[in-house]
Amino acid sequence: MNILMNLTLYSPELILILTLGFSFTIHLILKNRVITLSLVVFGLLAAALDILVLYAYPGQLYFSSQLSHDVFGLFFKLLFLISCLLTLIFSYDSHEIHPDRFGEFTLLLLAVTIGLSTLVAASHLLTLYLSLELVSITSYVLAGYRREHLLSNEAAFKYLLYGAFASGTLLYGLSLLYGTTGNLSFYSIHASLNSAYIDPFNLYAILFMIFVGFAFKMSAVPFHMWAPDVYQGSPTPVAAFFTVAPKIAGFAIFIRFFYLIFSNETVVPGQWEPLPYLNWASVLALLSAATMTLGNLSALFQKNAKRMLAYSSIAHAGYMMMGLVVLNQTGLSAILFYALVYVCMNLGAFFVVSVLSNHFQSEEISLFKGLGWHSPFLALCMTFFLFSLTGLPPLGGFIGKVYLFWALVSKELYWLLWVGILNTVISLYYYAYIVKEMFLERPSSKMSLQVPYVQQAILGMLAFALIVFGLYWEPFYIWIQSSLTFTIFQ
Amino acid sequence: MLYEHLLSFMIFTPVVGMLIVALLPSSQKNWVRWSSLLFTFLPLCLSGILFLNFDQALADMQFVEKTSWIPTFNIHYAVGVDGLSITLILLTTLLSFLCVIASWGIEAGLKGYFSMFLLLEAGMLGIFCAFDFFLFYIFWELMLLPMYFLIGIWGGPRKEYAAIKFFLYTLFGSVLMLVVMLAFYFYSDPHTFDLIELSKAGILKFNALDIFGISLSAEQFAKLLFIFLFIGFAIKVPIFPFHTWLPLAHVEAPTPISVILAGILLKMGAYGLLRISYPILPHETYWFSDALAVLGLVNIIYGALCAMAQITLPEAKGGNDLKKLIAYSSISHMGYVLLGMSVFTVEGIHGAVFQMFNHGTTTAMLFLLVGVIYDRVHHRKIDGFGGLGNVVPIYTAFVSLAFFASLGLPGLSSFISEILVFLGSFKVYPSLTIVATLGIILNAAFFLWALQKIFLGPLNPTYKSLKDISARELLTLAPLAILVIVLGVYPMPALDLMKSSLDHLLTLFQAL
Amino acid sequence: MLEKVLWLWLTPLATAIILLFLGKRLPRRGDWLAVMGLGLSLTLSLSFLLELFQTHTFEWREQMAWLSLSGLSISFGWLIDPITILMLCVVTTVSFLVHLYSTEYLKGDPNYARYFAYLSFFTFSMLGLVLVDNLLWLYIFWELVGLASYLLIGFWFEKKSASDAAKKAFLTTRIGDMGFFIGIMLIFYKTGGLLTYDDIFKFVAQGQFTGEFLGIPILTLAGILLFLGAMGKSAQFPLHVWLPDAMEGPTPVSALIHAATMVAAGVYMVTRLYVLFTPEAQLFIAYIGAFTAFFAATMALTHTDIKKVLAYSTISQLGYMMMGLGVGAYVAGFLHLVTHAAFKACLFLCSGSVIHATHTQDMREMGGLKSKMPITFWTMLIATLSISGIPFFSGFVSKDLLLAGCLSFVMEHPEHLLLALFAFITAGMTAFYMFRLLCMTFLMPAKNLKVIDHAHESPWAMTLPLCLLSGLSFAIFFTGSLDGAGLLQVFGSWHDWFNEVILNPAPLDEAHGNAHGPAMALSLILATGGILLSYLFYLKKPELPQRLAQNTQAIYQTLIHLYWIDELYQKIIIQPLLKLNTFLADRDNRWIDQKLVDGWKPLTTQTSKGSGHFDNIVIDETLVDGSAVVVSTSAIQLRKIQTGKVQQYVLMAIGAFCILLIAVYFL
Amino acid sequence: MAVGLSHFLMVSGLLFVLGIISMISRRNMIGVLLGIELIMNAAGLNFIAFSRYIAQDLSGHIFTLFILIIAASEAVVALAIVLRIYQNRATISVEAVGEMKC
Repeated sequence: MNILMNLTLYSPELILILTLGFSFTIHLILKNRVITLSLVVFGLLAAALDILVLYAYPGQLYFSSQLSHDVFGLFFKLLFLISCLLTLIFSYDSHEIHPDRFGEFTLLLLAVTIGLSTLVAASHLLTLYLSLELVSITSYVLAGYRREHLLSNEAAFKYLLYGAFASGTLLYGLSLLYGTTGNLSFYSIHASLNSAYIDPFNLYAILFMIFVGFAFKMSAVPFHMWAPDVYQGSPTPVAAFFTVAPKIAGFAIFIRFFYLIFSNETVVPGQWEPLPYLNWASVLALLSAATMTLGNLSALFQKNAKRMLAYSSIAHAGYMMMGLVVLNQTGLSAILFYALVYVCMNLGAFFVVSVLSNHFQSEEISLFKGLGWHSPFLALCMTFFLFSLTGLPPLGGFIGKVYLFWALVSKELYWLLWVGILNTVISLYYYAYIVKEMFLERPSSKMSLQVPYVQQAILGMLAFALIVFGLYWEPFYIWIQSSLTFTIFQ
Repeated sequence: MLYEHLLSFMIFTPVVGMLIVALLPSSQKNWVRWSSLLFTFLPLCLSGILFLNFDQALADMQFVEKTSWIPTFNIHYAVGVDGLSITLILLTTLLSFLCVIASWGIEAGLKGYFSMFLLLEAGMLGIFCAFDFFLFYIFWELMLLPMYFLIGIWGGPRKEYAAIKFFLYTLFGSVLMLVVMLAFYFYSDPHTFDLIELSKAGILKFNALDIFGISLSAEQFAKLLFIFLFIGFAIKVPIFPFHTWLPLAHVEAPTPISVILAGILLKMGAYGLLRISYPILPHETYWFSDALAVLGLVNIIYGALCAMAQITLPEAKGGNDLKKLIAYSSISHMGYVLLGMSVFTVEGIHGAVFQMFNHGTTTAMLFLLVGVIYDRVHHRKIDGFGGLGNVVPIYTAFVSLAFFASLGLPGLSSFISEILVFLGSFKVYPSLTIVATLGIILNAAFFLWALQKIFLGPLNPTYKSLKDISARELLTLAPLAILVIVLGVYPMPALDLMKSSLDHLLTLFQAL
Repeated sequence: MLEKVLWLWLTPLATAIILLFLGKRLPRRGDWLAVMGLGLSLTLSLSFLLELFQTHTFEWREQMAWLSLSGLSISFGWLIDPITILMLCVVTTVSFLVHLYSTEYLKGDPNYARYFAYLSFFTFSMLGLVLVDNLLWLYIFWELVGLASYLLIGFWFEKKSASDAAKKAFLTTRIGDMGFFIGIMLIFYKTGGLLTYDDIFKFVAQGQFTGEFLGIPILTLAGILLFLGAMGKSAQFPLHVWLPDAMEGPTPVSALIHAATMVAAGVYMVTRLYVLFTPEAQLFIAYIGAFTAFFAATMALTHTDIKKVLAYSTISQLGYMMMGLGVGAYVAGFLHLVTHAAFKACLFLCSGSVIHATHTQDMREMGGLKSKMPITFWTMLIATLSISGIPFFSGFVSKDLLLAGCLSFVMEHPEHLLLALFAFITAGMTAFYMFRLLCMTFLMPAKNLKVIDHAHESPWAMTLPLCLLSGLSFAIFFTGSLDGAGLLQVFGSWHDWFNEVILNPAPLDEAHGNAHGPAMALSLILATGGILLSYLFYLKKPELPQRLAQNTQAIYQTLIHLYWIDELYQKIIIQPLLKLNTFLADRDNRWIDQKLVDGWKPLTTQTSKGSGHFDNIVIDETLVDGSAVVVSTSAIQLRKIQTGKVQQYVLMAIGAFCILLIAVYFL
Repeated sequence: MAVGLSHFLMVSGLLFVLGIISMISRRNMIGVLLGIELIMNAAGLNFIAFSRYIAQDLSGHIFTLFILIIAASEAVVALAIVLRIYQNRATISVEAVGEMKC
């Protein structure tokens, strides 16, 4: 494979790298946020376009099998680009992002995005680790972006410490895996795991160590504890990004890693089975149940909107893990679909909090009081996001959950389904509480929230997207089903 | 065009109306009102056309529209109407129209109110038309949201609590329904959500499986699914232990919404049972019928006793509220529906469905009437009136009519349905039916007592110059009153509509 | 024929509707319309009666489909036979006269038009009750007359007592009606969906009505259940309590509904469905009737309210009729219904006339009215003589037949001697209390001069009905000869048919003939005794009753308090019921709502804290109490693991990791 | 006694555990950071050992090089954050950062 082909397949990330460097330099020179932002937006759009072009290329491995090019990765890359783009737009006039340091911010955010994009394409332990660390280390900085802010410092430190622990464990696990199989490429590892018998307990230990790293990104119980604190301490747009992109990346790499390494495709198309001596599905089921329950219960009585949404995002990780439990096309496409919807609704909800936070310099839930009466559009969008998070039709969140539940039903995993359902009901309570504050309470004082039109438009689009996902999701689902093809090394 | 897509037009006209209302400037209050009226009148007309063109001899779905919606999941946009749903559709369009008139006086957040209201109507009509389970479910939930806001924003003092309670309860029920829906899809071969397909023999095949370490046979699993579905619907009906949302929601909701709640939403539970549980899980339904009968009995008696307590309990203990009395009486009256449904006899099932309709009209009248008095005096304390009979004679006449209709006075429509229910249930559960007749006495007792407290006895001088019913209020009440009387004297127009379909439904149970 | 029937039947309904909606705008508030409408009905019924007298048989029926479902069809049908015609005449006659009477009696009432509307509506319902040919429709009109009664008793609803009485009447009769309704369901069920009288009779006659329930043959049970309805409507013990209270209604209403027609509906029903009653059921009826007759008569002895005395008298007489039906003397029972309608209506209207004049119902205030109100006095005297069973008056004819029937039954079945005892003692008591009433009202010296002073004879519209009704109290109209054979002939055809269908036709006629003589003698003696006694008590020695009351204080108090039955019901039924209500409602609020089902309550209160509605204590309490504990407590506890110390987070993660590993190891 | 794979593994395991312990027990942030370094180096040691004994190629060595780079950059970021905390709070005790909880 020639270098040109390698670069072509890596071009979206390259575009992002160029954008990163260029925009940062321009910002240093011009100190003009508008120009920087437009450059970055342009770069992101170009990258997105590039990804669409790349859909035409057949699945293959490149950079000496370090990375794999397949539609699965492209799907996630698109999601990351969208998240990044929206986050940037909302951080533009966030009070938490100092205008002078906007350049740094874009730099960091783009770096994270590059890391994420590479991560989902990784098919080699080294790339996996490097891209993961790229994401992590830049994320620590982003979390601590408000240098003078105590909570931001705290968030950064906690993130750092926990992240270091998680990636250290992951790394140790990777080293053991390497030691067990003698290979670093996913495909070779899979091959050697299949060919030789390995004590299942050892394998479990390795698996769990690696899982710590992924679960940290997914914020799955019991490795979720950093999440609320970090999300709360980070600037709101950053928190929005954190709850979405790295989490989804965690799922993506989990799927890729575990399916390429720890399972066999069965004769039934779209159906995988774990390696004969591994039964990690039931462990995952337990963790999934724990994750959503803990997330929802903790979210119940929160006073801070960001913190509440942080816990809720943990719960949503739990929902998505239900799909992991089901080892087949149905379960995975349910995760992917849920991820798609989740990007829209969670970003939307965080952005509304961000808008409010810009206005009030605080994120207390009580600020939502009477929002529906003075800013009906904002409140309406928020309602859509929240009800979609709850999983009410006719919004995308409902369909996402239906697919997840459906996956469970198709595996006859009713107990987990039951847990999921109870959680849905519990979650309604705190989501609806905000809705209640917005509409059922009258505003305490006369005020008007000025929201830039671009942001309004974005919120409106997100809300509209949720309705589309809720009413006519067919094309998206077909797209997602086709996105579930991994390059298989010959 | 019109006839082919009649149901779609009917369902989506209110949605169009909602968009239009939402786009109108909020300062133009009358425009908002009149356009809402128009967009509830149009479905009324369409349902009128539906009524006129409805073939009573057919047992199957009519006016069917079925197009593929989500092919990968085999979901269809499938709407149709049969004898089971047509009466409820007519009731829905009529009550919605009347409720818009009754909502004329609302000032705060007018636009939001009417948008929500129109959305609600669309949801309700959708539920009664859909015969694809997924579509049904979407409409079922769709209706939940506007209801939440309508209670929560325009309700009474404890509106938030009432709204969230209503919401949580119903959501709990509907997620159970979701499980059943997915299970039906999974265990049907070929996978389908189509309720008619599902009800065909041999489509659904359950497996034995383990849940929580308990192994269930296929039959037990089917029963479990039935119970899930039942709970989902029972919450809406509401059936005894799941009823506590109802008094609160009814009391706190603004008048027109109480009307819709009691008049239509309560019917959805029973309708769902008849539309989904009965045809698809006939064996399980049959197995459960004894329990259903007992629950019906409990509803009848318990609801009546609680309603009566509204008169005896002081306000501080949560009594003395006319609206609550009516709310509890609804519980009692829905008990008849359950009782009628629990026996698979011609009389019972016709009685049940007819009772659904009749309860819709009478209870709508009752709530409208409470609204009338509440608008004037701003309280609903049963003790707080007295002797109004001579001050507001027309109002008194309407209340008496509604009360007597509710307590099942012959010559008024509820009587027919109650008697059908009793005649039907007596064949199967004689002793239980005898106990259930106690409900008639209890109903009479509290209604008459309330009537006496409010209208009879010495006049409370505070209300010496109370205004009698206005023309607008009369307009909302008169159609219902006429329906109550006409169907009470000659019920066949309504019964004819449902006959074929219900007979068809019963054939499923004859072999059991 | 159908048109005639419809005119007869629907005219009152039409007038009711017109008066209800337009009454206030019509001249004289439309009373003439009601009277004329009733006049039409009366004329038509009388024309039927004439036809009946000419042909001696009369049978006309017509059916139309009403409710038909697959496998079930309930028709609406009319059935006119001699018994119907007689009832029609009774109802329209009394109703017409009462309408006429009311034009004066209620003059100036603010709701004058409504009154006539109700009255006409009642007449319509009563006629419907009489005309229909099927059980369900009988029940429907049965309830509708109940409604009319409710409306009319509560006509002066601003009086609390009136509205209470109306409610009581409706509810008490409804309790009986439930029995009636269950009976209908039983018959419907056993016959496989038959409701028409003829069909049911045929079914019974074919001996298909078999089966037992709790050891009681179903047919007997059905009969008793049906009779429960009659007990409610005809105020038989123990459901009699509503009738005295119902006297709160305007007096003409009492005359029409609570004396002549509606309360007799029970008797009519039993007569009509006589075939259904097995000997056991009949015995039940007989005992209830006899006891009621006696029991009510005792209560009438001491009462001082003129209308209440008449009310108890009505109950007593209705008991008589029931007893007659029970012992097999159904012709006598029914004849008594007809004669009673006339004289009791007359009595009530007379009392109304007195009340109209004196503005009081308390007999202790009256006295000496004879000279002031001669027409009223004389008509009342005639009616009183009639009810007391004095020869040449109608009451004698029917009562004599009844007593003879009773006596012959007892002679045949000596173990039921109690029936005869009740019957004859009642006959004596009836004469006594009726004359007591007459004496206290008209003959005793005036006690309250103010009352007497402005008393005056009533206008013609009131006295004319009195005269007509007292005229009808003469035996001549019912017998043609003294032995009462005249009317019996009318029953001829019906009678025979009856005997055919009854499984064991009671061969009463012969025994009846034997019992006739002694019964007549005995009843005459007792009646005379009663009259003389009252003469002694109230005219000769007016201080005697007082003394007697003091000497027999226990009995007197019991009677004055009407055996404390109302109090008893209050204690054993109403209060426990209310307690149950309160308990349930409380439970509904507290237990189910807040603790069991309402898992969300703590959540809501928790959030309400933000709005400052609930304080910590409330939350804590509810949190600890409710089943929501699981959710909310665990929520609050779970959150505590989030300590904020990042090193502890890591520690916990390691712990969890180890646990997972160990778990997997042991799996 | 020849030094074999198991010895390397023991050392690395020890390092890993020590790293974890110092991470969770030290009150001084710098100490915590040292723990992180230990963990990473433990893994690096593993890689090298495995590379030498199992895979018999250089992939593990290369991996370790990358680990060193990452460790360095992570340390930079970590020190920056600690510095920031010190500037804001005048302490580098881990106890100081625990405001956000529950």
